[in-house]
Amino acid sequence: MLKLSHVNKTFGETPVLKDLSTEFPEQQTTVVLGPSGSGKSTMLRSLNLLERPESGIYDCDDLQIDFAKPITSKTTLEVRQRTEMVFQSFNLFPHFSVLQNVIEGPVHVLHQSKDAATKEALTLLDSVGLLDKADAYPVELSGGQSQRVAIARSLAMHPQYILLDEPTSALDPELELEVLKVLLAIHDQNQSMIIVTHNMAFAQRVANKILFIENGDALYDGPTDGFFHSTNDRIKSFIDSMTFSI
Amino acid sequence: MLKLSHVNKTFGETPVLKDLSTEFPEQQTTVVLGPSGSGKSTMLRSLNLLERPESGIYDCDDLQIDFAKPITSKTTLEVRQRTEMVFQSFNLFPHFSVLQNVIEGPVHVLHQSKDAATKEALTLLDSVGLLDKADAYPVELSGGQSQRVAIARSLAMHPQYILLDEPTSALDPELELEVLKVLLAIHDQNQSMIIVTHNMAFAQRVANKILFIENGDALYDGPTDGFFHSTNDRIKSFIDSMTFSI
Amino acid sequence: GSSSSSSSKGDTVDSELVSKGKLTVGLEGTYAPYSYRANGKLTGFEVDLSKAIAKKLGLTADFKPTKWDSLIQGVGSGRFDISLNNITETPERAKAYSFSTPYVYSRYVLITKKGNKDITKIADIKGKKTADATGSDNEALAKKFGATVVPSQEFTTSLQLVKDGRADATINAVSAWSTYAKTEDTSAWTATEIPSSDVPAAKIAALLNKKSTALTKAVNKAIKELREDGTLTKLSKQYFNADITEDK
Amino acid sequence: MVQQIFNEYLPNMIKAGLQYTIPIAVVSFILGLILALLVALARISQLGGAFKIVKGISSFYVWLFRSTPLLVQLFIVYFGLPYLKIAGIFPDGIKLDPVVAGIITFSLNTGAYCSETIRAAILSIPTGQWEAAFAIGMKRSLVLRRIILPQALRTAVPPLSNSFIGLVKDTSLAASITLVEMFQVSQQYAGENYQPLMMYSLVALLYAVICTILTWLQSYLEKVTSKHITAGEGGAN
Amino acid sequence: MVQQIFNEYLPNMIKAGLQYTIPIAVVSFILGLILALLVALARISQLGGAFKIVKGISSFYVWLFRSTPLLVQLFIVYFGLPYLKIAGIFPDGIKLDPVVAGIITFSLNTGAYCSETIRAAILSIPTGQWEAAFAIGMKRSLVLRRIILPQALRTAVPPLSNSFIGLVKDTSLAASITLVEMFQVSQQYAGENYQPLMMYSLVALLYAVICTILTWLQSYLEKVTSKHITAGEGGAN
Ligand SMILES: Nc1ncnc2c1ncn2[C@@H]1O[C@H](COP(=O)(O)OP(=O)(O)OP(=O)(O)O)[C@@H](O)[C@H]1O
Ligand SMILES: Nc1ncnc2c1ncn2[C@@H]1O[C@H](COP(=O)(O)OP(=O)(O)OP(=O)(O)O)[C@@H](O)[C@H]1O
Ligand SMILES: [Mg+2]
Ligand SMILES: [Mg+2]
Repeated sequence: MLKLSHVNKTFGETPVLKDLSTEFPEQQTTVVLGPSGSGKSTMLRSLNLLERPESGIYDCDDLQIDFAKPITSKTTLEVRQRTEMVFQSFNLFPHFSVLQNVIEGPVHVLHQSKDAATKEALTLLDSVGLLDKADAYPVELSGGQSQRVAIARSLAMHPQYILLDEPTSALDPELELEVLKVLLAIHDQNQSMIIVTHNMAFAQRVANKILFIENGDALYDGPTDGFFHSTNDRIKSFIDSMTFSI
Repeated sequence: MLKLSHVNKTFGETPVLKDLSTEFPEQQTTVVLGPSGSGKSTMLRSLNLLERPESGIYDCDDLQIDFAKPITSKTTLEVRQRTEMVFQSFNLFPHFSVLQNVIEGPVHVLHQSKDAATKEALTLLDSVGLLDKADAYPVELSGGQSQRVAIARSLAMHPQYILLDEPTSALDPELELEVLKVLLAIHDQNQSMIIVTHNMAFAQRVANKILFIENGDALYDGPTDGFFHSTNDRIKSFIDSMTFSI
Repeated sequence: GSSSSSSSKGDTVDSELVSKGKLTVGLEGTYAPYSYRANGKLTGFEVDLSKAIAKKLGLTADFKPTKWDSLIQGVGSGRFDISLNNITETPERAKAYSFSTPYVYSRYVLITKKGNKDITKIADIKGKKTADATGSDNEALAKKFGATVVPSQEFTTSLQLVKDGRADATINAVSAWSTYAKTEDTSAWTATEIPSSDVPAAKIAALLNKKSTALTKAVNKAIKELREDGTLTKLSKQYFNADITEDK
Repeated sequence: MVQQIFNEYLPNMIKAGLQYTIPIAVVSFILGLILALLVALARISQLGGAFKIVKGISSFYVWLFRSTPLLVQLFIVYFGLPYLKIAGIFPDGIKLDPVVAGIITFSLNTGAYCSETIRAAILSIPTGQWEAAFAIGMKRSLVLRRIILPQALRTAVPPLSNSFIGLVKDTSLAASITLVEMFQVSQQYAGENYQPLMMYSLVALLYAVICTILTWLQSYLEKVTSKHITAGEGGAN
Repeated sequence: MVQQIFNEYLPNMIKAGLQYTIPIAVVSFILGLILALLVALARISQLGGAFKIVKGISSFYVWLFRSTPLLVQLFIVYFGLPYLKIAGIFPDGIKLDPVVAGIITFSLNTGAYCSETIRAAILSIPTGQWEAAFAIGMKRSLVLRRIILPQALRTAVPPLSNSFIGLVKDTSLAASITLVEMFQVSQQYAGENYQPLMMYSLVALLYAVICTILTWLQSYLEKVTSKHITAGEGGAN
């Protein structure tokens, strides 16, 4: 299980995470909600050590990291193998084909054989509905297809957790739908996921747990139903604005 | 009134607009809907002559343009003064301040005095809630603020029609809201507008007329209510996918 | 100690050579008739002279065609043993380098555009513009007589500058002028030899490194022998149509 | 020797630098920039008809000056043009003063390189900027002048500065057309004292000083001009 | 004369080009590229401690070679290093073969310019590429090698090609260190036939031919290497 305790992070003078404590249950999907600039991305990136908070404890199963101390590169690599990040802007490697994108990690980080990695990659591409695009290059893909490749790329690393930062907000609604369907399928296989999203309908459908962050701290941290039926004014007005009712 | 008759446009080999005919009533808001790649942007850009269809007639009040014939630059400028475009990516001029962005057209195209243009620009900036940002530069603005400046910039030209191509799809939901509110206010002042959007709730709220384009042709062209209560399967499934119900 | 190192150096010609068995010679290779390219091969008075000197020393001549500044620096930096390039010995240069005994006494010619009545003798160039190669003694001479020097890179350029009226005159070696006159049309210019009463003939000598004491001695001896056995005169007549190896 | 360096060599090299090297570089660069701008505009222009000839000439000019050595260009302008005798206009050929010939050649040379820089900079401005300007009814020429060029020139500052620094060093070739600039002075001294290595090093020092100052100016200029500009369009998160 | 041009002048200039100009340019450019890559990597490296000295040296090197004239650099390496006598190692100073000295100097010079190009190209790759690679557990060195450099080198093809074309023309300076390359041959002929303008024009023609061929190669290379790459990340609409 991933767990953050009393995490603090500032950018320059601005505190972005303020004594944040929470945990992310295994085999479940945690959805992170919150207004723009509240620190959602910063928290998610901290879980993958793409950001380094100044203080706090990060438990990653048996591994414990004290952010106040230097982190060895061995620990960093270990954490990054347990967590995989999917980005809003996909970040596919443009000079690799779709297949090469997916096997890059397994071959060069996990040192799998190229054959084995390819075999599995094709299965994964099939599961995200892109088997026929294996030899295409990222530039030839639509946004929705790109994001599905990125998801397959992260699955190929067999991470404990997949972290997704607004995976569909660069996409048109119809393309968004195809990505969300893939995520639902992964959710149904009990893959542990942490998703930052602005799509309330999807959040309600997929989340086992909601973490609502405002101003760098958890304003709500609990079951999905409780959030959507919250009586808290701030949460109610947030849900309203997200579902557009002027 | 703007009116298109039998307009055809191909990119290379691909037909994008296919014998499209429609009209855009004055002092009303027409919302253009349709799946990705159906030709919505191409049609909108044709109204501002940023695209040149190969054939068809474009009536712009007293002005009639035959797309099959060369268009003089005088006609082009005339059409562009009657219509103003607001882009998805705002396209503010980064080397000008907010105020300079707004007065650029009035001063250098309409040849208004700088004082008069500034005076009106400040009123417009006030109406989009950005009076205090007059001296800021685009790089210092959020996306929502940028788009509101772009709207003020187009209003400053006193166009007959404002054309908006997915004005909020680059924005986070909360920022989207602030822009939509401004558009609603403009709509309430009976400004003629044509809006391409994916936001169904907003479309339903603001549209006097819906134009649903699929595959380069109008599949629906009529009142808002009729569209949202259509029995047409294609329209129904489109509305469903847009409102995310897996 | 220092005494042993200074005395052990420069005792024999061999130990002073840049490369064993070779006399490495720096020259321009673009300056007829001293050294130039004919039928794709390096030839000229100084080319043949170098070969003859090398032969006397029991060596073969190895030529390094390069730019003017480089053939000076090449000797200073120990890249060449010797440079022969119509170099005039002057007291200032002798501070930094050794010179062999002169092998040519070069007289000067003053060249003006045909019809120029203002300049007929060297004293007339005072306040006038002369085109001369940077670093050459032609330039030094022009300066001495009060001319403003328009720097030019080579002889043909200087002639061109005079012909175009961009300079009033140019000074050069008689030998260079007569070689030019052999093949080219000279009707555009008037050439006047400068008498030794006005300017003594320049002593043209080989340039050597000050450290090459043994080599300098050996070269001097070789030049003396070549002068005595008539080789020097023969080469002079072959390339200059005259014997200019004596100070007359 | 040391005394001579400070009393004679350096002062005279600096004098030549101030008299020729820097003025020639500055004037040539300004003229080159103007030329570069015109050529870049001609080459991206969408005018057809007779204007195609202008475009063809522009492309040929850029090709010619980028693919031949500068030394040869100098030589041909100074020594070659006098042969170009046109009865009636130039009966005696075109004889340029060396300073004029130098400035013309350096301008043409740097103009060819800079026109490519400016062209690339113009093409790097997102089409959205053109469209936004067209949409408010601006004509192509007005769009260029008010919207595109101001942004493009800012993008072009670093490569243009590099071209200028290169030009300063290239002026040393002006010696071949009889200009006594900094480098030529060092060669003249080398001709007297037979110490070319030392003289060259001295003049290299001066070039380094000039180039370093110019590099500082460049960073300053970059900072000032790109104040409000970041990558592409600002504001889109 | 015309006959001589085709039978003697051009063939010998071409021979010198094939013997010196092109091989020196090619070898120097390859070595320069390797050096440029190392220097660029050193300068963007985030290593601290003793490595800061390496970074300092790298910056100094780039500054030095970009702000002094190439001719002086050649002169110092060939004629200056023999003065550098280090007892025990180089008792007679460092005397390099002219070809070696030329290649070293040209490599160092072009390496300084190219390192700036490569550095800029690396910095132009969006951080998202780094992060995506870090996220799958790659180490910095692996990210550089597999993800960043392949993309950066493609961005760098046009400016690097320009540097190479510049280098080809700059080899004409090698005459000062006794290498009889193409340009020097033309000057030798000029010394014999007193037609410098004609000889210079001939050699300029050869340079133009080489540069034009190289420009074609560049466009080809650009097309091939950027096949799958467009601005930034593909696929985002
Ligand atoms: N690299 C950075 N340097 C400086 N400030 C930063 C940086 N990254 C984020 N911030 C700031 O930290 C705050 C939180 O940013 P973060 O991206 O975590 O918010 P978020 O909740 O993900 O917002 P959004 O919904 O817009 O993605 C913001 O105010 C942001 O401006
Ligand atoms: N400049 C262009 N060159 C080639 N094809 C183009 C160009 N612009 C648009 N197209 C193609 O024309 C078709 C219609 O494009 P258009 O942008 O009008 O669609 P749209 O309805 O606005 O879609 P979206 O909702 O994604 O914005 C698409 O297939 C697109 O790929
Ligand atoms: Mg975020
Ligand atoms: Mg569109």
